[in-house]
Amino acid sequence: MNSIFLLLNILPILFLYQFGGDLHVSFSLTKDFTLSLIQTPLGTFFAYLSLISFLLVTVSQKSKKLSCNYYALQLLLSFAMLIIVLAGDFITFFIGWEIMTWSSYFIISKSNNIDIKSLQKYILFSLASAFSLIAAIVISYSFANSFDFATISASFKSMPFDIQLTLIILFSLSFFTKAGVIGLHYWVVDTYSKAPDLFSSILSAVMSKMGIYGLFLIYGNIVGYQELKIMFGTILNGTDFGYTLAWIGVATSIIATFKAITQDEVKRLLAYSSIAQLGYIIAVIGFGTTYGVAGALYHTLIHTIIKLLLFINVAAIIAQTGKNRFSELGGLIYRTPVSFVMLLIGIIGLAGMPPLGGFASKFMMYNAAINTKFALILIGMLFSGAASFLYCYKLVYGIYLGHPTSKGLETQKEVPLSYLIPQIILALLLVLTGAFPGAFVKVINPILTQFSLKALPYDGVGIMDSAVGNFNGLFIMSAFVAFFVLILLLISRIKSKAKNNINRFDISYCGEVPSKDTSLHYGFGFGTELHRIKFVNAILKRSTATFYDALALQTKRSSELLSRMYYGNIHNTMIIILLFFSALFFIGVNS
Amino acid sequence: MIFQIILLIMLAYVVGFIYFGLYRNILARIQGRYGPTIYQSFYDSIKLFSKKNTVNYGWMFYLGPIIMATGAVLTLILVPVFSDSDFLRSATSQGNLFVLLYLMVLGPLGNALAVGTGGNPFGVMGVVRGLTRLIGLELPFYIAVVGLIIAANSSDIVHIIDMQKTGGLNIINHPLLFIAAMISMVGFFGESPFDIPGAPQEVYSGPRTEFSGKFLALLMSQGSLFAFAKLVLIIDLFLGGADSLWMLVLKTLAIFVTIIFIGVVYGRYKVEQAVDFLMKIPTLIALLGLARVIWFG
Amino acid sequence: MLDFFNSTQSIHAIIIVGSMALFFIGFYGIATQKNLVKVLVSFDIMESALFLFFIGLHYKVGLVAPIVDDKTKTFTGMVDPVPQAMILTTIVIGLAILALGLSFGIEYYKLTGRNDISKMNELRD
Amino acid sequence: MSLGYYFLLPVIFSFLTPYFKKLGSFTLRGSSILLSFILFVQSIAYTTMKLPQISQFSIKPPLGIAFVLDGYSLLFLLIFTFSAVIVSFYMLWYFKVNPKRDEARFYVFFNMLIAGSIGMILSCDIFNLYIFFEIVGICSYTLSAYNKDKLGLESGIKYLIIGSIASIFIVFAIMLIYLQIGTVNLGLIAQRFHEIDPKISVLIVLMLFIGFGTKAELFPMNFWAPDIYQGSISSVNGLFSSVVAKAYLFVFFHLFYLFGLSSKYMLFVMVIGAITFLVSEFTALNQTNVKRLFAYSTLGQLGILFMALSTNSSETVSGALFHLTSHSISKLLIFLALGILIHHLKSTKISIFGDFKSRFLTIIFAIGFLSILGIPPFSGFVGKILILKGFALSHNYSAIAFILLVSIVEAVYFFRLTAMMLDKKGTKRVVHVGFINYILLCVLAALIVIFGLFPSLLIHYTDLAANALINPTDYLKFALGVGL
Amino acid sequence: MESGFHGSDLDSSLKCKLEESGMANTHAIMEKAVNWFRSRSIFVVAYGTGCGAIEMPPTFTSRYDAERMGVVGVATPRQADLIILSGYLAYKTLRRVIRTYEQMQRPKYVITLGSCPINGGMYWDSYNTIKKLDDYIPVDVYVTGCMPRPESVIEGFVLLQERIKNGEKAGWQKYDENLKFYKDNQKRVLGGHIDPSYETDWYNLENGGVA
Repeated sequence: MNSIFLLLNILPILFLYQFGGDLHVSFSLTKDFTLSLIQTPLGTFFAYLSLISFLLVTVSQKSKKLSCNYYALQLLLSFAMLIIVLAGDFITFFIGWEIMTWSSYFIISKSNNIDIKSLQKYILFSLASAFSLIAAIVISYSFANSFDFATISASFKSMPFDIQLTLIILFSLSFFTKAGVIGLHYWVVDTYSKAPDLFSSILSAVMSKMGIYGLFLIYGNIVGYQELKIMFGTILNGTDFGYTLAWIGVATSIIATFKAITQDEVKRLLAYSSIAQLGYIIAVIGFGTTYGVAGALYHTLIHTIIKLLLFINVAAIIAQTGKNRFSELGGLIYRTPVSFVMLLIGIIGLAGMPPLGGFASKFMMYNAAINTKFALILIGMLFSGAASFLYCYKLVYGIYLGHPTSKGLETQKEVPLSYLIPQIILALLLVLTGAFPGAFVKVINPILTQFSLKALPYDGVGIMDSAVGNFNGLFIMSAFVAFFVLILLLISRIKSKAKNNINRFDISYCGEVPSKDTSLHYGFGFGTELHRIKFVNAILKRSTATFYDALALQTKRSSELLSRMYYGNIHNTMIIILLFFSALFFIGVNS
Repeated sequence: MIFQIILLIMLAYVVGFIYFGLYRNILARIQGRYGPTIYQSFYDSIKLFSKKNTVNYGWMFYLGPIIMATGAVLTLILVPVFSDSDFLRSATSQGNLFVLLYLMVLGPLGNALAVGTGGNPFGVMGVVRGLTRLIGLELPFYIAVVGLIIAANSSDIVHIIDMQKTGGLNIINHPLLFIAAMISMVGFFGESPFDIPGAPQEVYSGPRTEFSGKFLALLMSQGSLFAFAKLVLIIDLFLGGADSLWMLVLKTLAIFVTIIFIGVVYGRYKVEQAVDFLMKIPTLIALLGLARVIWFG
Repeated sequence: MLDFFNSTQSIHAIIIVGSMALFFIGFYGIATQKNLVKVLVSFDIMESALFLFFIGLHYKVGLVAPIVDDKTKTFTGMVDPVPQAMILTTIVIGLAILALGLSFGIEYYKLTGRNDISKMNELRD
Repeated sequence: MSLGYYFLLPVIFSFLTPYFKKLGSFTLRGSSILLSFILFVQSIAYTTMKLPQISQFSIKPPLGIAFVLDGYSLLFLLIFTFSAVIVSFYMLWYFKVNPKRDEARFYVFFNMLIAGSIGMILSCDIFNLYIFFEIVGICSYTLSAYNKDKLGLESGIKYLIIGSIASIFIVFAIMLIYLQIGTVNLGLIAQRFHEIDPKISVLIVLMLFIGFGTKAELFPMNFWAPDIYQGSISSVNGLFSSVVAKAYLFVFFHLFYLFGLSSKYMLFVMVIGAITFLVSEFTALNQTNVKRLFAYSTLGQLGILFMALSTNSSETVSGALFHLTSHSISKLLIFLALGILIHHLKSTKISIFGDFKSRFLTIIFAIGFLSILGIPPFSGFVGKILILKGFALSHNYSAIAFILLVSIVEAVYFFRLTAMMLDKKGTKRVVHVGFINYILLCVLAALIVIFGLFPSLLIHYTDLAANALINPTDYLKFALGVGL
Repeated sequence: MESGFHGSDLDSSLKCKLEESGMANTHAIMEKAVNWFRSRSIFVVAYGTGCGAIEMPPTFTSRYDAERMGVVGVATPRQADLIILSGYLAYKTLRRVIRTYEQMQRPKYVITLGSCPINGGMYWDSYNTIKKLDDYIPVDVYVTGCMPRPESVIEGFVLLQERIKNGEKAGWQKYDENLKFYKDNQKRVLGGHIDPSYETDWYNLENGGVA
């Protein structure tokens, strides 16, 4: 089953490759609606991103006994995403969007630990997103008389300002919900943590990127960065619009980062981290400068790689151990060393450390902020980056380091090869993007041209060049490796005998002897300090859940109130009808 | 190039250790003691390297200090040492300030992995405290650095040094940024009041609890390299770099002594107090400096 | 005096007043009565009021019933036959509904022993 | 075939039912299926003919009685006859699993119901309309009381009382019209309606509004509706939702546009529709009885239809008619599937959605729900987007916002049911659907998907219908007998 | 699990290796240099067992300033070279002391303060203190007096430094060589209350101490 769907996943890639950027299909749904697929550089980028992600996830699904309709739904999902990124008009886009919504819904519902509340959260937010999208679509239709991207884009300039603003807000809300901007992220965490473990990787790595694609589509294609500048005016060296969006992104990123640190469930942490990383992308996506767009795209790529890697890794561990909390895991490093190394590479990328690709994308985003002189935005991004080290460390410590906290972990085996292969490929990609950051410039430049922005300079495959400083990824990578090996050799030559495989309980513990019953894993104590810091506590103690729960409660109450009318007393019904008639009659006759 | 790098590392090693000896002496004098010799750190490090055995909890425990040392060395070679000559700065053109900011954290993260592998809860507590403190420490420092980057419109350190030759030193142009960066530096050097991660009264010696023998020695050595790199970075950013070895020593020493003097007179903040403090006063100072850069700079 | 009553206007007036009175009796009945039979009777009263009203307003003094036999040569001097046809049909329908309603009522009464419509509230959530 | 057979054949069948019953249940069921099949095939045949079609009885209109079939009524004719076919097939299963039920009684009233509904949409004479209205009424009272238990009888009585009120209003309105204009022909009334004294005209309009609005389940007059759905069997629910309610709605808007009321009362009807939509969807959230739940959903959808049909723009109206068709199919699908579920689980609590195990039914329900919510690629999507597009073209953004916002509320309970079906926890009972139902549900689901993927198949007819509805000149010509 | 550590084995094997390569002489010189460095840098874990605990703060602070001789306090036994046991040891304390001692890395030294660790002192007939510490862990330097003044403690340091510098055989080597002796003694007084030693499994000493 797996191999069949693996092949089916490869097919669209070949298909896309075959067309080579020249795909243009249209099909008439009705006399008003023409569905069309047009391949743009942006769409192609996202299409390859999603298709390859699906391929890798399918590879890792080999060791899971999944049913045929699971695979079929997943294939449908990838197909829907392909439709989204290749759509040439909004109806096609919307159809893809909705198919994505419900097919993912049905996949999520196949999870073992999903509950109705989380499913409801997911689908309601997705539908809210979709409805906001369709509202924006029909409003723009009312002015452009077409659903075509090109036509709407052309007629956008002639719309009144309030309509333009409404459209931008509606579109943004829709895509923000998908990307999980803070305030609209209520569904993200529950869904990511309760979805099937491997599917979480798709949710985080690919589906949230559809929100990003939508934002690119709106800001870059439909409205156009030049138009945004004219509409909203400028601040510092950037646009007002970009600045507002950047604050939204930075706030998302900071809040989600702190929330991530205090999570106990592994996948919840990753979900918050995903929100935070998308916050970075949203922060720079509105700048409308070369570096802003390039940084957002690069981070999209890197985040996809990292989140696939991390989620597959975590899924493998969860499948292997059956535990999904930091307070139940720990000490797996000697049992699953390869997984550990993969996760390590993943979190180094996630933290944005230099030798890996994570840094290159962050550097580009920082450059964008410097170009526009958005100093506070830059500081916010750096700050959230600094805070993200904590959850990166928690992730690796909670699962792999320290002491095992529950039975069975001591005798765990390495995860199956089908999980490891995609991880190794992704880790290699991460290393390669770190060593050759310049290679990406060639991918990005056509997209920049599509947005009529200046192309990035290209100085060689290892060098990431920018107006405000450059760095040589290849040099840093090789220097890192060289020094590492050198110091390793030196240290291993020193005759002070390192006693290996010492008992794990032989630790300095004030002369006491800890045993297996002693709680030595710090996994659940992690992040409690943060509550004592006023600023952070202010973030942590607030939750959108309060708002949404209250909303749900009020809806329920109003529903109860209204349904009281329907407690079918036929006598009262008759009287109401007669009274209604009389009321209408008096109003009607008098007016 | 390789020769220069080796020379640089040796220089940093020697200068760093002597500075630490000096530090211990100054500290002793302030406390009314005689203090050890200025070479005491060498003795300690050689003794530790020559310990007969060293406890090792596994390969990640072994590699952690090495990653940390690698991070320190990488930081060192990316910082331009002299302002005028290209001597000892063959590698600086390969990176920029952002690379440095992140490399400065790479080492501690590598070490944190080793600590985690060790499995000592006190060590991990120390690491977590360190990382939490980092949230506060980085904030004023980042603001200061971003202020300088925006002022110079470049993240290239050499360019920032060059700017100072013509436009005056940054310590004079942006004194608020300097103050904020210095307060952060006190923390980066592990001085009071920001020395909570290794507070021996609470968590043994924090992250270093389980390290012994050659690992401890390696950590101490990279500490001195790293200290030197940080000092040079500060003088590059604010004091226009150094054009000769004497100026280098003078300026770094001045910064170093200032940091020590700040460190000795304060008690220890709890981690939340430290972060609270760092997020208030130094951040405010730095933000004022930043405002000056953006609107008047 | 009697001529006055014999004029079309006054007959119409009387019919309007009378049928309205009847209508509102029915109206009052359905608004206040909770017994199913009484409600159905009230409906019938209302319907009867309508029939009276309709037929009455189409009656004019001097016109004859629209009954056509062999002797009838001209079709003048007759009242409009359509309302009467309509009313006849409506009466039949009303009767059917009344019968249906009563049969429901009887069955319901057999099952529950109740015929109070305001207490028919088992159909609720 | 004369249009009169649409009424005549079912009536003849109904009268012959006791005889068929003596011949055996096979004859009864078979002849009912045959009958509805003939009607459906004939309706399909009409799609190829030139419209409008007229069948007059003895005297030429406007004096005589006639049936007129225009584009608008053709669409409804197709829906009604199709529903009849589906339901009569479904009853094969129903009477197989409930052998003790009185088949003849059902078939009599079922066929009379179809006959009456078709009569309502074909009749071009307001008094005949009233008669068909009452026929539909009586049949539906009886059908809702088909379960002769407490609940069934209660619903029958309630429906009867409400129906009596509605019919009094309608009779009154017809009498006033006749008093004012002196005719019952729809064409003539339409021509002369503006001549009526405005105060009387308001009264007439209000009475018609209350009369048909009550039956078409508009907001302040629809407190009875969920009770009726709850008390009757689910195939009848399907008929109520996709045939009866739609027939009243047809008449409502037929008169609305014929009498030229759209300019004056558009906003009023739209607001009432909106309130209906809002209140029903909110109320549905709180329901624990499935039948009531879907009743509220039906009310809500009728609300949208009222909003969209009153706009007087052919775009929106066409979309609304598409939505109506799609809704009829989806609701039929849901109610039939629900009937199977209720039969197997012996409960009408909402929890039955969490208690059954059948992949087929899950998919069927999911398709129905997604279609009603207007999610592509199902037919509901096309209807909804056409409605929204129509509102957008008339720059009525508040309606768009309203529909979309309330749709989210609607999604809450539909997806709660879906989630319950998909939930793996708890004990699940396997439900066998049966061969006939399998085919029926497949056909309905396939229609939903086909209309979603190839909406142009249907849009042709909804456009025709919308044009016929908004510009009834052709209809008037035939109704007045001018074209004959 | 790898076999337990035997210092003497390591030393002898190392020596063999060095002699083979003809570097014994160099090794000797290096050994001397290293010993000098060791003597100049002593990290102390101060275990305040008895009344002598009060003498240690003055030793390390301004008045007497042991740091001028390279003697510094550290927090963990892992980093320490020297453990100072300042007074009588109850059995309960002994358990912790043994564990702390075993966690120190070689070379490691022991200094005791006062007379109680020598012969029990005033607790000579107590039921719960040990009388002669040297039976349980090897002591390098006894600083006598009840209690010794910080000057005496410094005297002890100097003595220890001399011994290290001269490369004399230290307590830890004795401990490694006579492990069974020490373990038996420890077992005798602590009985069933002794904790497992993770470094050396002395319950199975005859099997080569494999834990």
